[in-house]
Amino acid sequence: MRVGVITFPGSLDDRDALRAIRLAGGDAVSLWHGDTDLHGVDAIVLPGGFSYGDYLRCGAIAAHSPIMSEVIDAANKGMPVLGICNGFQILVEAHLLAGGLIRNDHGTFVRRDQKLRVENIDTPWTSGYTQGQEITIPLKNGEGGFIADDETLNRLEGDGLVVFRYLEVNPNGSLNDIAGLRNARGNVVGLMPHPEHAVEPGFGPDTPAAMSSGTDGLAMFQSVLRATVLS
Amino acid sequence: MPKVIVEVMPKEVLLDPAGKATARALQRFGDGEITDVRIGKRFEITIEGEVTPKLLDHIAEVAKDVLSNDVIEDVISIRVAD
Amino acid sequence: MPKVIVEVMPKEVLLDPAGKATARALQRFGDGEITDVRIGKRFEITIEGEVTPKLLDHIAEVAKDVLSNDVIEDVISIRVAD
Amino acid sequence: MNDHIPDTVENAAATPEKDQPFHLLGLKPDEYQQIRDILGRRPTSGELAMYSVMWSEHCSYKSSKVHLRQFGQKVSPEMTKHLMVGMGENAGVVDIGEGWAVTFKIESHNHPSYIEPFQGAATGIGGIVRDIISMGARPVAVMDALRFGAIDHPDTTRVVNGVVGGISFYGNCLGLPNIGGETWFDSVYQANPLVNALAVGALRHEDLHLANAKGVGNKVVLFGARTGGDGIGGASILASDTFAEGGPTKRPAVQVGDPFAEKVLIECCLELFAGGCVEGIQDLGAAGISCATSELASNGDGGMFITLDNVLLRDPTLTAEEILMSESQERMMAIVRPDKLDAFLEVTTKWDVEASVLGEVTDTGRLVIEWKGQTIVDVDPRTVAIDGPVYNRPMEYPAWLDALQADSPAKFARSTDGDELKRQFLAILGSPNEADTDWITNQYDYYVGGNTALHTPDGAGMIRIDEVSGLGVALATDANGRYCQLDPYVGAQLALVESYRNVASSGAKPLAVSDCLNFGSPENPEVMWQFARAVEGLADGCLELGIPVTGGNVSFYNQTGDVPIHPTPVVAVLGSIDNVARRLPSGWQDEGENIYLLGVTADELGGSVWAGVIHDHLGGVPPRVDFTAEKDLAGLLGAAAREGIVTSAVDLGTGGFMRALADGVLRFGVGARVWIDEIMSRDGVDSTAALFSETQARALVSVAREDDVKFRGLCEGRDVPVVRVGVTDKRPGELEVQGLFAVTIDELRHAHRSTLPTHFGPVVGG
Ligand SMILES: Nc1ncnc2c1ncn2[C@@H]1O[C@H](COP(=O)(O)OP(=O)(O)O)[C@@H](O)[C@H]1O
Ligand SMILES: [Mg+2]
Repeated sequence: MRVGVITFPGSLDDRDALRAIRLAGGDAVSLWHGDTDLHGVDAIVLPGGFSYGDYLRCGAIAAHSPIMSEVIDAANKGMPVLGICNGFQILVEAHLLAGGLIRNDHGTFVRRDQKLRVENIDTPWTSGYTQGQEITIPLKNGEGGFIADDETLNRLEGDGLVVFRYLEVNPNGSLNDIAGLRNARGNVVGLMPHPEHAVEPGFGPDTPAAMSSGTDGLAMFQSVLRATVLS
Repeated sequence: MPKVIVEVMPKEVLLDPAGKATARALQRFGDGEITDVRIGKRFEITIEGEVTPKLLDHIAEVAKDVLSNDVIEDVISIRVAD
Repeated sequence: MPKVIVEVMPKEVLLDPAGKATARALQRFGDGEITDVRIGKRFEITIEGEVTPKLLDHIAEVAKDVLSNDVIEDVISIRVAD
Repeated sequence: MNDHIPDTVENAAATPEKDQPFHLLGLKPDEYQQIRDILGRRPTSGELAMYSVMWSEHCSYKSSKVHLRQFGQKVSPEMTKHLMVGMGENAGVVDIGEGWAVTFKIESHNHPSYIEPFQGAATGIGGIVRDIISMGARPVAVMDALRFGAIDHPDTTRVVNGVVGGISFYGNCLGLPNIGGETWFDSVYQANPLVNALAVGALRHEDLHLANAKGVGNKVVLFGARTGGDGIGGASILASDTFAEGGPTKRPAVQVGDPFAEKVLIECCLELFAGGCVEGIQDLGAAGISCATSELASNGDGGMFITLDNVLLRDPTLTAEEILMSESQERMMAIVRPDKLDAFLEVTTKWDVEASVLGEVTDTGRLVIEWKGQTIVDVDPRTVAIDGPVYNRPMEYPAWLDALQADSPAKFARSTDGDELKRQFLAILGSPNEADTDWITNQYDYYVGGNTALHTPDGAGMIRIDEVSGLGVALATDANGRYCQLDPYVGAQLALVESYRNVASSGAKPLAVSDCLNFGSPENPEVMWQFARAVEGLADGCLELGIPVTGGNVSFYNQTGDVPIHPTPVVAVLGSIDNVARRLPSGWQDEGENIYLLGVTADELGGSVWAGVIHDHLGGVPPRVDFTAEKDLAGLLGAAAREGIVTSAVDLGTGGFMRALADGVLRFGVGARVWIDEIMSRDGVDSTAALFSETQARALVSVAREDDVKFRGLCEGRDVPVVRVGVTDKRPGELEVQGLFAVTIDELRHAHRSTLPTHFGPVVGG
């Protein structure tokens, strides 16, 4: 199962995403923003970071890079695409997902171990969770505030397109505590927190059991491997 | 070289937390006349050569596609600087 | 309610990384005419009541002290929106 | 374009009497005369620009050189065993085994961070990271050691917000985990905060690169960001001097950083190294092109020819002198073989990094710079970069020191009342320098990279270097300005042993040191004496511990008005660990484990947090240093980690026993019952000393019951004094000091966590 991770100039968590795919048992493939084909991958991860410095708007410039037209095509044909943090912002800027992401309401970058509820398991990226499962994965962003107009928000909620919701603490002022979304078809998912930082014991969030032992993010990568095998 | 100014503001109906925070900060200094602040962007684009109507059309396009995100922002003006 | 517009730009001599990255991006889309972009801020300040000269003086002060960082930015204009 | 007429070598020879504004550039009359003597004529304005920046205190170390030599002299074979590159290069390189090496360095960005805290601190991170890249290494982590003014001073919020925001912005955008640092507040830093940034990088042995220009005919390539008018304050004076009318406006001394450009530059450099495209490389920091060309030439074949017109400019109006002095960020200079130039440019093009060939390496022994077809610089590069002035500045034992040392905190009454001791404990825990730094560190990403094994709030940061074997490094920084004010010699050693102990407590073996020496004005003989004593203390201490100083930085002229800061030698210790899975956390996670105190306790409260917080007092003498005890303790902790017989370790430092207990409890929220009577009777100290003394060479460890016998055996075998002081206990949710007081974990947390938010705003998620 080949899962591609696109590196844009300024991507930071690309190597972490590649590692997560490997730990989940997949074949991790590095893709470059200047590529014009997807090298036969079965699914794509847009990793976290600050593509092009995120200067104009987060993800704005990356959304126009050469490989993105391929990604948009593939996504429209049903290929599983996951956007993590900056990747989520890129998907939003590319209009593959709804709404917008703006500066955190408190004005600063924040890194914390974030509790989430999995609201929708009907996607290739979340099928390995149970409906309503509570997970803890790291969050780290400066511009993670999700906004949308009322109409969009109602549609997202009404159609069950909210995939992850912040629990206990809303770390950035996101409307309706939205942490992650899917498209109508379900193959495209984006979220602000970082599942790839909770995949390896010893390097994840603390849990009651042991220091740095949290691996709640692994299921996201395992889900897609299973989903692509089944499809 | 001529410059084109593009101005982008967050959509009125949407949240502008940075503007809110700034308004609060200003209210702390002042006498209560300031009721709201919204923060947008001002692009100064330097042009090589002449600013033709065609170029302005083109800039209008990139302003909409790249310089702003039309889901959350509006391009409120495009003009040649004097 | 009346609005006062304050515009702040990064100082000319200093690097404007955001502008530079944006200019590069636009050039990649084939905009050879665009040689430079600088990105500043545009504040729309909503005022309760009348915009008196005194209030404008006050806004000029906060523009310098709060809305901009005068080590790296310049307030380039303050005006009442029409 | 700019049409200012350059001051040529020819012109300089013809107009010997021309008045030159050397004093405005910080040169003394005798230094200016020295330049004239070296050249046998007056310098051109370009040469004057170069000499003035390169002979500045910052670049030439002219006041500190005679003292820093000790770091190279007081060395034993044990110290050089792991050293691949020592002092003098951009950063030292340490062999950590398995074919891996690490390079690390700590550097100051103090003064810019007061003027423009955000950009000042941001570019501090950028600068130190480029030092690491220029050794051929991939940067893998950063740390920041910060000193601010009084927490309640009205200006402190501005500085704290800016500095922390800048470090967060730049470091996070580079994708470098921030794995630790320090935060202190003290009014001595009011108008002079300290921002010391550390970076660490990893490389395979064969990837080592050095900053030299060898191979006649090899190309000199400048790449990265374009050169602009930032950070050249002084040079505009020069320009206006040669510019008859209208002169350029004075340019700001601040620089704006572009972390995105730097991130791309890192990846680009690593690809260049991997492709064998680079013979020598140097980062551009202070003194920009002046520094890079003269240092590369001095360290190589001795000559270089440069055409300054080839420098890509952001601002076309820059004069030659300004280009030579510009401190624009995110630039590097490489020496490239002509046959590799195409390959080199292919890589830079791929990364969208601009590059231009400025000239080539020669064997003339001269650094020659041309501008608009005329020679504007013709110097022996060694006279610029290496053989600058050296001062043996006058020193004087501070007139006030004896009285300060005589003013011991012994005069304060000691309470034995449980409630009072509890009040003191909570006051200490919530004092600005002991309080939780979440407000700061929550703005830093420690996850990125996926290799962070320890991070804040652990006493040391730890990074996995080899993903297969688990080989890793641990790092800690420390400095205690209060101790150093009382005794700079001992104070510097205390910073060293504290940092050493932090690393050892993580389970790693300390290997090397980098230091950033922050002091007042070297022209003040009392400050100079403090500096000399601190360097001597540090060098002697390193010899005792058997770990070398591999590099560092000196920052002078740190003062508010005429009042110098407390001497603040920040010491960073790096250690290695065979497998990061064996690391020791700094808190207990399970109940029913025994808590042991390693080491003995003396009554040492001079310069302590107890004296400062409870009595607003600084006086007496700081704690004693016992290197043998430190080495024994470190050896024991390393062995215990390797064999897996302790479950946590936290060293005792400021705030003593109680502060360490609080760490143990707060890390994972597991309480404990402890007693101090055995400490008091064995060591002959009272309860205040048992609780708050800052005696060194101590640590608390927790041990699972089944390992108890083994653990005691280990202590006995290694001759480390040990006493059982408590047991961990989850149920009551409190820390109880038997016979004195109990505090709930919530109370502890509140005391510890509310201080910074009270001053700077809420922490996300409370
Ligand atoms: N400015 C900072 N940047 C990063 N980490 C910091 C900073 N200040 C404090 N820390 C971290 O917070 C924790 C507590 O700091 P400190 O009390 O100085 O630790 P210790 O007593 O173990 O030396 C440590 O993990 C330290 O690395
Ligand atoms: Mg410390």
